[in-house]
Amino acid sequence: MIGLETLYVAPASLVAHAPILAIVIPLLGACAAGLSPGGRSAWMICVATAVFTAWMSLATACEVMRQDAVVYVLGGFQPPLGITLRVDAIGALLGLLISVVGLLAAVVSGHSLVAEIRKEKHSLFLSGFLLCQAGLIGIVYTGDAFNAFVCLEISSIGTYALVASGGASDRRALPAAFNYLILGTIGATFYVIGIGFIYGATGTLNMVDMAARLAAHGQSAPVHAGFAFIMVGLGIKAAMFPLHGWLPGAYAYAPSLITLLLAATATKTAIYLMARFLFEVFPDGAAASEVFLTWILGPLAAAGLIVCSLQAIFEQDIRRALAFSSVAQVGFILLGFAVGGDQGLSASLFFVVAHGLIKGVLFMALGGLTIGIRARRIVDFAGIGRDAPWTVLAFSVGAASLVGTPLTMGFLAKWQMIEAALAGERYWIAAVMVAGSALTLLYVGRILEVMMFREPAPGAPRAKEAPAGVILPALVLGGISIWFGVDSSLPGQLSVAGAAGLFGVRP
Amino acid sequence: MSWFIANFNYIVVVILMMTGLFIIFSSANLIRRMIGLALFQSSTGLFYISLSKVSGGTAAIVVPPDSAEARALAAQLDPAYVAAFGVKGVVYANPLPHVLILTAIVVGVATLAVGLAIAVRVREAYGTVEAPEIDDLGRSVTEGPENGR
Amino acid sequence: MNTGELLILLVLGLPLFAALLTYAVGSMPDVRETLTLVAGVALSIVTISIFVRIGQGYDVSVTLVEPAPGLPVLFRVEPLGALFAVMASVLWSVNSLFSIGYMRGRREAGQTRFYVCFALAMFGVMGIATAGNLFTLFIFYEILTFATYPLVTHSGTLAAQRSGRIYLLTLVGASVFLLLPGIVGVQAVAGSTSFEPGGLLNGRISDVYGSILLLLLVFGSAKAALMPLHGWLPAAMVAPAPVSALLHAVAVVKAGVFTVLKVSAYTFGPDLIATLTSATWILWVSAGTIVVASFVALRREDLKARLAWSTVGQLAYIVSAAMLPVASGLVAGGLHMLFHAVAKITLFMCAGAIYVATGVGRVTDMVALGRRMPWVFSVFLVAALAITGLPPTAIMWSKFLLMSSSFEAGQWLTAGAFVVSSLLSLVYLAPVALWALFAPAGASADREFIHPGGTPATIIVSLCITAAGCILLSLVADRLADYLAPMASMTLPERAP
Amino acid sequence: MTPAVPDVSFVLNVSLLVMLLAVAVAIAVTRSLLAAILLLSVYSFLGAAWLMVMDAADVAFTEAVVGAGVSTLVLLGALLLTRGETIKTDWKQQIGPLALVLAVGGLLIYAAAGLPGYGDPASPANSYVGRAYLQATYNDIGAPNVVTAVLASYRGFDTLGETTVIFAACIGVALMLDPGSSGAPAQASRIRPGQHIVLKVISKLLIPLIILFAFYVQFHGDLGAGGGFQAGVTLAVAVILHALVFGLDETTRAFPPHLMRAISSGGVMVYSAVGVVCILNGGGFLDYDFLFTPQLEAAIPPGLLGDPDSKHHWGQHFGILLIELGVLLTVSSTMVSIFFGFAGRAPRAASVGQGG
Repeated sequence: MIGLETLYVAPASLVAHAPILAIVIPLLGACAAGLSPGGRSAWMICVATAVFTAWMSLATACEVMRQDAVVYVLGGFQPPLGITLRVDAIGALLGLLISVVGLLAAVVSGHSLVAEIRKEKHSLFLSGFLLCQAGLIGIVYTGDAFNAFVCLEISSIGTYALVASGGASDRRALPAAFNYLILGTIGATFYVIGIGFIYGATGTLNMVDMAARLAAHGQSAPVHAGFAFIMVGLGIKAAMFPLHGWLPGAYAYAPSLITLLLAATATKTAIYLMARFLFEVFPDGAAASEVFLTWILGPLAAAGLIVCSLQAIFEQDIRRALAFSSVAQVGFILLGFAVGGDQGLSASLFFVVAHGLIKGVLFMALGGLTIGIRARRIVDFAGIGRDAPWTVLAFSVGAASLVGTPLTMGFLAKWQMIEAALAGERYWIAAVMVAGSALTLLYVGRILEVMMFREPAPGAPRAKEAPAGVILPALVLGGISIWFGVDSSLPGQLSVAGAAGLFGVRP
Repeated sequence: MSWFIANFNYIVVVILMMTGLFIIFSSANLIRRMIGLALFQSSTGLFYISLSKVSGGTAAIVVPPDSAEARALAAQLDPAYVAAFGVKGVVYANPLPHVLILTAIVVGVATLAVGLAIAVRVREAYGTVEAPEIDDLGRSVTEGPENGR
Repeated sequence: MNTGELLILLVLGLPLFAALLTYAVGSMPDVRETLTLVAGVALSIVTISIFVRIGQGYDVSVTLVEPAPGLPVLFRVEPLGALFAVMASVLWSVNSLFSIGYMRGRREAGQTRFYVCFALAMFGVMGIATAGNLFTLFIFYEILTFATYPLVTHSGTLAAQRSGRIYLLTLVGASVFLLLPGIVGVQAVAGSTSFEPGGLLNGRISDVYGSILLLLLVFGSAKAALMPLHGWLPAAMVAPAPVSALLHAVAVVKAGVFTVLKVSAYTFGPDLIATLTSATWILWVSAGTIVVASFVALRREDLKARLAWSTVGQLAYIVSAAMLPVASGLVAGGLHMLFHAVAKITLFMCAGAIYVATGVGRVTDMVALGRRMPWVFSVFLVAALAITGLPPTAIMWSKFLLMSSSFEAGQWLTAGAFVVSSLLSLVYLAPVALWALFAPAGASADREFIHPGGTPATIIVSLCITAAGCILLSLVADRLADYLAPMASMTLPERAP
Repeated sequence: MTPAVPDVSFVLNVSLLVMLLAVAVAIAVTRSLLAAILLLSVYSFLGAAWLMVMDAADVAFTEAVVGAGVSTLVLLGALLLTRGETIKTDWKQQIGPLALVLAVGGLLIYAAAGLPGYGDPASPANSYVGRAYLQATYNDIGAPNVVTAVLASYRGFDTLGETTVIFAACIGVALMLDPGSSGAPAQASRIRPGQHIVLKVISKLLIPLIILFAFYVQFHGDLGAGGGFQAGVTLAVAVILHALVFGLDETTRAFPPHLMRAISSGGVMVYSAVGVVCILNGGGFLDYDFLFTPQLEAAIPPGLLGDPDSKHHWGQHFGILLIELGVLLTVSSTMVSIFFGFAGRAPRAASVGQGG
């Protein structure tokens, strides 16, 4: 058991500025990486930055557990005039996820880039990677609705080009990235329109202030429209079921490092913002959110979970299969929202972290396996378990957690979800969750069976074991997944506190 | 009529936004989609600015409150309007949406540049920027990056 | 750390350690097999001491970790679990003896993997036996499934892989689809999944919801092979005989019925079971399973398949016992679990012995074989009589208790199924031995031993041990019934300080 | 809802909006991509004019230089490179989008009608935080242009983000279009020095003027409309003009692309460094009041920035100046390097000849 509130990881003077440093240091790192002459030095800058960022986000998380929510005033102006960073337990949790996955991805990038990206572009690529990380942490730390948009765009614009740079090895990355750009920008613009409506009705951009003023303002058409636009916009970014069209292509053809970052963190931040608006900003201002949860979000999430799991089952391309799995799991998370209450919400938040770690491991191991060979289809991985046992071990840990094997984090996540659904008397949601889990078992089992038991086709290129620089981070991520499955106190306390916090802010 | 005056801006701005969105969804040409996206984003700016309009206002460049310039500006206001809203002194436009939209415009041009750069690469890899043709090529040819010249 | 905690850690750690060590010394067959035997004996000693301590009323429990609040990995042994642990560990030792003879006699490949998986399977069984709540039980239930999968597909043939897939799909599918939701449901209702004497859910749940949960939990433990989830058991017969003997007569299937018994006794409690509508439905399904399985067994030519179908029927006895609305049913079920295990492992080992020596698997080919292998077929006859429930075997007592419980509960259908199936089992098992031993002269008895020297000695020894068990256990049947009695009580058993 | 009081500008507002609408519809129906791009440019100019009517001088300026200027340039560059001239349309494929757009638009109009009316000074948007800025700026910042004050100081973190977005675009375009990316042989650039002597002479006159104007816009930012963005784009235009008239090779000798990228990242660094210095001096991030240590502040001669009597906020003044410098660096160099990216890439499809 770790009580974060008893953990002091940094001197107080640094802790006081930890939230902003977690955003600015990757930013500065990105500039430095962009300036650096070669890929090697850029990589070292990247890793150093990522270590510092992870440290700062841990310090922030500890501080959050000590004092409920950390508010950092930027520019010396109190809200609503100034922009504040407001880190509560959820933000701290997501920040930790992003920075830890980012750190391991940065370590892995030393190897995976060499295989996929031209040498002279490495420093540019890593610069974009760090920008993306800065933007993602900004989204989860900021307390200002418009600033969240700016951070969203920082992370997105870099990502579009990074996804497209997979075009050097597979040209399908280019139209996929273009699609992603169009839909992502539409999503972001919808979000801005929604914020515009809310701003028009309340006159403020600070989220806490917004919640208070919405409560006083009551129901109105502009508030409902703003709500709808924010949800659709974030739904696109989060790859919510009917709006997920950009995701499979982007995940499948991007460089594996970017797929890793996208799958583990990017959609999660959009889900985080969604939770923030659904449960903190809107609950009293728009009773629409209740209707929305029950009649729109719930059914869509359920449909997404089932349909995309089925698509994953019939998909031949392994990365696309995992991408569909991601959309399905987003459905799982949103079902938790639909259950409502702090039990459902905290289960969802826990699930967000669990799934982030899982997809991190899976794509990291997959990236490691494809360093040597050009494998895309599931059958290309036949019998790879014998050739690359350690990498496959890491992959299987992730897969086991995705399926929900007991004593992994994925199991606890699903357990809490179903328990919350039953406790909330949403039996149909519990049934859908069970069905979704079973479908997960099918597609994961199929991939694992091919990897472990199927004989490779004669003459097919044989994969080699991934380099230690990939295996170790992947095993660390997998180990975290198991550790949290055995002792979930660390993410558990944050997700419970986070859910309670969101409901507690209600004016 | 007063309803019309109050909401004319919103109606037009919404139509502009929807025109942009329509162009994005209806066109197969990637460049034209980017044009639609630019139109959509810039119309969103118009929406914010419409919110910030204050009747009788001037640009938000503050003059010292008791200067002659301030008195001159205040004198231009319609007396009925001053009476109706009880405004004192000079009326300025609301600066906050201006700032937000400055940001949004810049974000828009950044998106445009990256999007067009990707479109150029698509053209080089596929020889076309028409989405249906790209889809066809994507299905039939899985290999062959940069098959330009 | 008190003695109880130490014992539980030992009972879990020993098989795990044995598995690792076996893997490490895999290249030295003699060391490896000695190790397995030693581990089996050591584990038996530990389980017996747990058994004794439970009999003396000590508390044997430990919480290892608590992954999430209210969801601990908790171990707490009660009489039934202690009995199950002793049964599994002792039979593992005996079976190891048999395995050595069988595997060496057949010159099987991949023997190290075989022994490692066996030890891992025992790890799973010990976890199930000592689990203190449903959540812990579920974890080890899954471990058992995955540890036995490589054993089922041991031969690596296409048929083995197909059977392995059925095995995995049925067991994992049922546990994920049914058992797990049931467990989550229990947690949602009671806020805990621990096994409470008298029943965790007793008095906390409506009939409808309770019925649904009971159905989920009973059918979810597909290892109990209740129809229609019985298909994996005959399919698993592609495994080598020692696997069939220990796992598919003792460990795996008994883990299934053990789960059902535990759920009935400690999750629902006899009081609640007596009122639940779905308990009656399950009784009917069990009765149907008993009769249908007996008829199918009658028509199977392959000896192992016939035994497998017989097992399906016998397992349904125990499920019936767990669902009977009288408390004595639980004791009867617990006893039957033990006695049937001893008898069935004997039968499977006999089948294995025949197969090793002659390569014969079909019943019709065994005519007159008893002249060459008198020991094996004599033992087979004893075990066949035991399955039928004839004196002087121990099963007589458990069947008697089952009958009287079902009469007491007024479940005539169940009682009828018991009678029909006993008669049928006499018909499908005893003749095999009788034809082999007392075939008319001139019947084809000139079948060659494919294994030089006939049945390996270790096999004969292990056969005799279990056959003796079949009979000798009848001497302690009443004491065992007393031992299990607290399980059926409706009040908290008193604990010694 | 309080009744809106229209002023004179309402008539202008309506006529400009109608023109915008007409242009937008024209963009939607035109079959020529070139026409669409030019119409988009017109749209931006009209938008800028409308923004002036709305008293949004800074935004108008930005829309004019960014929307009408750089966007058009980039679009034209992309058009040249992709050679997509005309658009094939199938009316059947437009029904779905049209229905979607009509539905969303209808809902939006319904919802927007619930917003406070045109020009309502008492609306939440105009009365709460917006008005607070107008009242507080003079004391907090001491700069007359409230938009600059809000942009650079109150919401300085947004602007840092915005600068970062520009930098990200620089990185992104470089990732996509840097000549090294596709391994294509470096070839003579498409834009070669022309023979138009008149153009050359006039450009030589114009370019210094443009640069001068850019610096005026830069330093006048906290007094009137203008600031780092507008100045940066204007500065970039001078470089682009040079490239158009004197040839890309000539210009890249003076402004090598990698230098442009370095400056772009340098701008973000300057901006963040200002924030970090504020932290080091004991304040929060970007709290310009802590930009100088008290000793340093005392050393600044009174009257350095004009009127010695007015309330002085040295930290705020210099902070805004410095971060505007960072913005200028990033924006100008990014715009130039985006232009280089598009201009430096020859059309690569074999079927197409040299474009004009």
